[in-house]
Amino acid sequence: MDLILETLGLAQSAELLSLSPPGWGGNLLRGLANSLQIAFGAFAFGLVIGLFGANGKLHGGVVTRDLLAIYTTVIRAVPELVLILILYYVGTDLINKAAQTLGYGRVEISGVVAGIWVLGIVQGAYATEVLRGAIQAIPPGQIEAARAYGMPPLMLLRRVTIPAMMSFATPGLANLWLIATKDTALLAIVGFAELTLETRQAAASTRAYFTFFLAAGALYMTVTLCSGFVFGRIEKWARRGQPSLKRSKR
Amino acid sequence: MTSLRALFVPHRIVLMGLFIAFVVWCAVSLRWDWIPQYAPLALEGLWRTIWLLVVTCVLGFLLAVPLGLAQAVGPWYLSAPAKVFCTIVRGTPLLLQIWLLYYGLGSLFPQIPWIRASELWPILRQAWPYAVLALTLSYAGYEGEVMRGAFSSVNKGQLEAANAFGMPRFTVFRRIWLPQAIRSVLPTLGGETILQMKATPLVATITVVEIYAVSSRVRADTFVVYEPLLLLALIYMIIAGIITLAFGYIERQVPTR
Amino acid sequence: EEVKIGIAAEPYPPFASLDASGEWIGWEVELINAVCTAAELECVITPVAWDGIIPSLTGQQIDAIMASMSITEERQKTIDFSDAYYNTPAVIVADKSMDIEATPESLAGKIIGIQASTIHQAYANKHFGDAAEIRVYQTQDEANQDLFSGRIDATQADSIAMADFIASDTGACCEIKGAVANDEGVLGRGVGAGVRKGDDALREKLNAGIAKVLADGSHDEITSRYFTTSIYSQ
Amino acid sequence: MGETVSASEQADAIRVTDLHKSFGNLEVLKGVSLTAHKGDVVAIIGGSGSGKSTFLRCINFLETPSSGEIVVNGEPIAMRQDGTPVDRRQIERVRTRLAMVFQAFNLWTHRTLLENVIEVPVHVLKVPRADAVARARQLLERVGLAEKADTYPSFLSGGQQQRAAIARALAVDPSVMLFDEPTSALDPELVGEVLTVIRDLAAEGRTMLLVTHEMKFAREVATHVVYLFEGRIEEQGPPAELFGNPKSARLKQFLKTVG
Amino acid sequence: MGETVSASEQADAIRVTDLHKSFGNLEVLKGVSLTAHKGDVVAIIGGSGSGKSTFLRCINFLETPSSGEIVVNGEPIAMRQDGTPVDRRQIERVRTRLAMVFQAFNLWTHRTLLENVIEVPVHVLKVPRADAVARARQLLERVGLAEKADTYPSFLSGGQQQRAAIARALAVDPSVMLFDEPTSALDPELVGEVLTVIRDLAAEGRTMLLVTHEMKFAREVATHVVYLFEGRIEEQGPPAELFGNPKSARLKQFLKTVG
Ligand SMILES: Nc1ncnc2c1ncn2[C@@H]1O[C@H](COP(=O)(O)OP(=O)(O)OP(=O)(O)O)[C@@H](O)[C@H]1O
Ligand SMILES: Nc1ncnc2c1ncn2[C@@H]1O[C@H](COP(=O)(O)OP(=O)(O)OP(=O)(O)O)[C@@H](O)[C@H]1O
Ligand SMILES: [Mg+2]
Ligand SMILES: [Mg+2]
Repeated sequence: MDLILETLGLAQSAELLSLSPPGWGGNLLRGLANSLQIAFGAFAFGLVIGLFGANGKLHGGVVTRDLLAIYTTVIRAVPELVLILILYYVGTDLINKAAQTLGYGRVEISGVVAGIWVLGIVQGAYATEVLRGAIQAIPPGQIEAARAYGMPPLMLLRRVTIPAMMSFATPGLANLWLIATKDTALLAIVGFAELTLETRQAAASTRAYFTFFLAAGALYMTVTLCSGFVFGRIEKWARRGQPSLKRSKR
Repeated sequence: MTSLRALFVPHRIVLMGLFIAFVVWCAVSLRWDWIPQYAPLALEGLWRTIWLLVVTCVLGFLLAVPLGLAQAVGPWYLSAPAKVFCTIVRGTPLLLQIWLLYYGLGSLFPQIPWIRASELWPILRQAWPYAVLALTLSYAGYEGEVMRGAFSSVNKGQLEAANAFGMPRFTVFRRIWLPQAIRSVLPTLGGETILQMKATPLVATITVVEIYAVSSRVRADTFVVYEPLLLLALIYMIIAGIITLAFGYIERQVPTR
Repeated sequence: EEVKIGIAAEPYPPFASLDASGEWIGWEVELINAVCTAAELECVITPVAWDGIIPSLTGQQIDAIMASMSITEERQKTIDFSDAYYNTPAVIVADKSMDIEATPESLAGKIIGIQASTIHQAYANKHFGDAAEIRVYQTQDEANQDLFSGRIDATQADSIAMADFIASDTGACCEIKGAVANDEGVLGRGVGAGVRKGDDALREKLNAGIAKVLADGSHDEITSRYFTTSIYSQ
Repeated sequence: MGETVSASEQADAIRVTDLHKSFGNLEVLKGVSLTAHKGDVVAIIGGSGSGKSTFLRCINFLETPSSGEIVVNGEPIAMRQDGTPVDRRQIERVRTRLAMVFQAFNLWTHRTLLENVIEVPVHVLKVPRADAVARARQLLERVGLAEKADTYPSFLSGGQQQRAAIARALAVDPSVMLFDEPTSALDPELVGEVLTVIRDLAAEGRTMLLVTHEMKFAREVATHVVYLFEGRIEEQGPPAELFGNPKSARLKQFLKTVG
Repeated sequence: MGETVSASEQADAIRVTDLHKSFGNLEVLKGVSLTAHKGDVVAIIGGSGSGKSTFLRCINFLETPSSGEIVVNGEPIAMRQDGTPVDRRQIERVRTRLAMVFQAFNLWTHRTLLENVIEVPVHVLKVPRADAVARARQLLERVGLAEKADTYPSFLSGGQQQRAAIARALAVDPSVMLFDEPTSALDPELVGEVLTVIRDLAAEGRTMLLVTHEMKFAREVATHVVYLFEGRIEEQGPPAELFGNPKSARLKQFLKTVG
């Protein structure tokens, strides 16, 4: 109890969290910015993969569908940590071996780039499934009507499929985005200073675990609230043509 | 019969060949001598992973349904708390939640003498109740959000048809609304369940030993770097495959055009 | 030529931790600098996650590990080690009211907390695992926390780290019950610098540097600024 | 009191008094009153958007009326000022005796035709499953969909869906039926079939409210015709009179194109 | 070569030869051949489930035919053995000259009526937005939906949705129109309106294929009537002949109820 009260001691916490050294607030904010940057890259990359993946799964040939099934199952199944370790260490090793036999020097692969790739590919696998479900939930007539008027596939995607599936997909995508912001923690392993690593370092160095974990929690909450607002707006927009169920339920 | 034949189309044969080649390469050129020693431990860890996954997903989903429903159509005094709960759960790292429950809440109990003296103490002293609680709440939070979307996306006419025949509210919910809602997010739910599987390793931080912790132990003990991870990946892949198949099976129960 | 010395990115005070401006500080960091100066090596301290520290070494992202890594037989199958540069005994700590000794018989039926991926884990599993329940924590701090709140009965850890803990408010509950019986195969022969197998040139240089800091008193000097007792024994 | 209610139950299956309904600023129903006795077949005709569907949907409270009174089988439905029902259970009870065929069919897409038809009998009326299935097969046979019993609605043609919706409504053995353009997707032969069905039902003493655009159908099947124009009843009466000798200029205009 | 194509384009807007279509084991179309010249209005009648919608949907490849040949505006659509089109772009190009009114309307629920109508002109045909909007308002006016331009389809009555679907089809200025029961939800007055619209379009030289259950409508509007029975053309000919003097027993039976 004492420990908790003491570590919750506000004056001390404020000192620890101040923005310039010896406070750690600046480090946390920098970590957050880095996390968001990677999360954004990975989420966007994942969305693109997801869109094509979902379409491939629904309308592709047998080979496409099989390959996509393997992609979504394997990538979603293997822990991200393992993927990063394999891609970063084994991958770099292989590239360097190849470079050396070809007579080039060592190649440095930045952990950040590897991170965006790995997280993006992982996000893509989940997004594929979320979007597939959402597309399947669109009444088929909506898509048929567009096809009947000669819309080419990409336009169909942009003008009908995406807006019509948004109301089904936003909650799942919002979850994915939040997961992306937190999954950046895995990049700690390749030495990327994102929020979780900064928090852990601050906490372990000062032993003020509660202070820093709560501070990080608050930062994540802020991100969640902001994204919740944005996704809420998107969903409201997506539902604009649907009668509300609330009215009918009494 | 037909399903067997479906396996032997050219590209599938190629894929299987590649996979077998990879397995053979792994078996031959990597170190596997540690397996016999750790097999019992690994089985125990595997059992704990599966147990945790199943229990927390089932409990979490049971919680998620009212959470989603309250947010979709509930009055404000139900929807507001549900929304706050989902936002907090989704908004903070699971690790932090586990940690707060175990080291925060959990370390308060020992301070209270009568709890320490009670029958409950041997259980509260363990770590798994906190693990189950944290994972359940987490799944409920994420799925509550997914179900909210699913409930509000159900076509209004479908519910009207049920109402028009005088179905009691709960029957409408059980027979029409819930099945259609679940149907539209099955792929999402499958993905979230796999995510939940991969979240289970976090309970190692509060001393619950599941399959990931076993692989870390092997890595720490023997310093074999990649092999335990590969085996772990394979195990997760099998579990994920089973989850995918199960969800695919449920999906196929209702064909779509 | 530049030598990249890998340390664990997870802080391990007082041996290696970060300050808020991003500088690594601590006993081990100072020692690394001293050894490098003595060995006339140009060292760059590179933090790497503990989980990836061996792959980093074999994958050539770093050239040596100096992260409080004990020299054990298992590890020697994968990497080579320099001579030891510190060495502390493993002790058992428990509540003052508990009548416990650091022996398997005395610990039977008790719950022992230990930190994951340490020599203590290996030791406790080997010697106490049959009779007692072993709980594995990610950090020693967490084990200490649970020792304090009574969810575990005892913990096995490094004597230096435990001396720190017992001196703190939380640690007032507990005391050192004694050092565990030595088992060099598991506990190793102290902490050394890890290098790639066959990288004898670097190993020799590090050995020379370590010998020099031990001989010229700079090892003692650094130690005295962090600890009250010596942490090097032959 | 009990006396009179049961007496009026005999007489009036549906009595609607001065029903108003607005969607936002748009007043769709502007005071509609209508009485249907037991065994009556009331056809509601009128232009597109005149409020026919809204009227039907108000009777079983799928839309909450803005004001007015609704009495079903002699039981007045208790409403609050704002038109919301006081007692949800009362609404549910009343609805089990009403059956509706929707303009958009609204078959449950996650159930096969057979399952759609047995859903309400089994889960609301608690008919034993075997009985419900037997009766459902009979009904599907009657509307010519016996082979499609195990198909999901989205794989059916429009007319097949409409027939399935009719079968679903018949399965609940209702005392009042609300049909919203039940023959819009059917070919003339099947329209004839539905006509027979409706006549049989009326002969059994059931009451029917029927929105339709087919004047010939209305003339043949209805005992009473109501012409709705912009949310008001412009004219009503027996079909022979209404079609043969329309009084309102608007109705004359409406019927002109029918020829 | 170009000569002959354009010559035949003059003549045959649609030529379908021996079209077969199966869903799984169910053979829905069993060899249908049909030619429609420019300016023709072909009415397709037949029982529910006889394959009328499927036939229309095959013409613009919403369903892939199992076999057969389809020529639109003199351009044969290249198909593989299994009926899938060889060239996706060709299909898209052909579709922009076909317009369809669906049996279930299939308006885009996430767009207002106006947006539904301008969608294809603006995004597929690249008409300047202002022009498209002006024309869309004109069309909505014509079908009596000017005030509903900014409403989303789910808030409209059935007939209003159907009229919006017709406006959407007219907006693409197609050379061939495929109407699947375009008047099923409309009152007699509006049916008359639609009749006028179709006659005007035919006079402009457009071709129309029209599925309908209203024999009177078919008789008045069509230049050619096709009677489909269980996936085959049982009888076809000019309306006067087909309705006045049907030869097939099946068609006689079908028309009997119309009286
Ligand atoms: N996607 C599909 N999958 C399987 N069967 C289908 C599908 N679509 C239509 N059918 C079947 O094909 C047959 C013909 O359907 P179609 O929609 O062409 O009928 P129709 O002549 O338009 O009937 P209606 O007048 O009722 O609209 C029906 O028996 C129907 O059940
Ligand atoms: N949920 C709604 N919200 C707003 N306006 C609505 C809603 N439902 C119907 N309306 C409007 O109310 C009017 C009457 O609609 P209703 O569906 O009752 O017409 P109807 O007589 O059944 O026409 P139809 O013959 O075309 O089916 C229409 O103008 C329609 O646009
Ligand atoms: Mg209507
Ligand atoms: Mg049809």
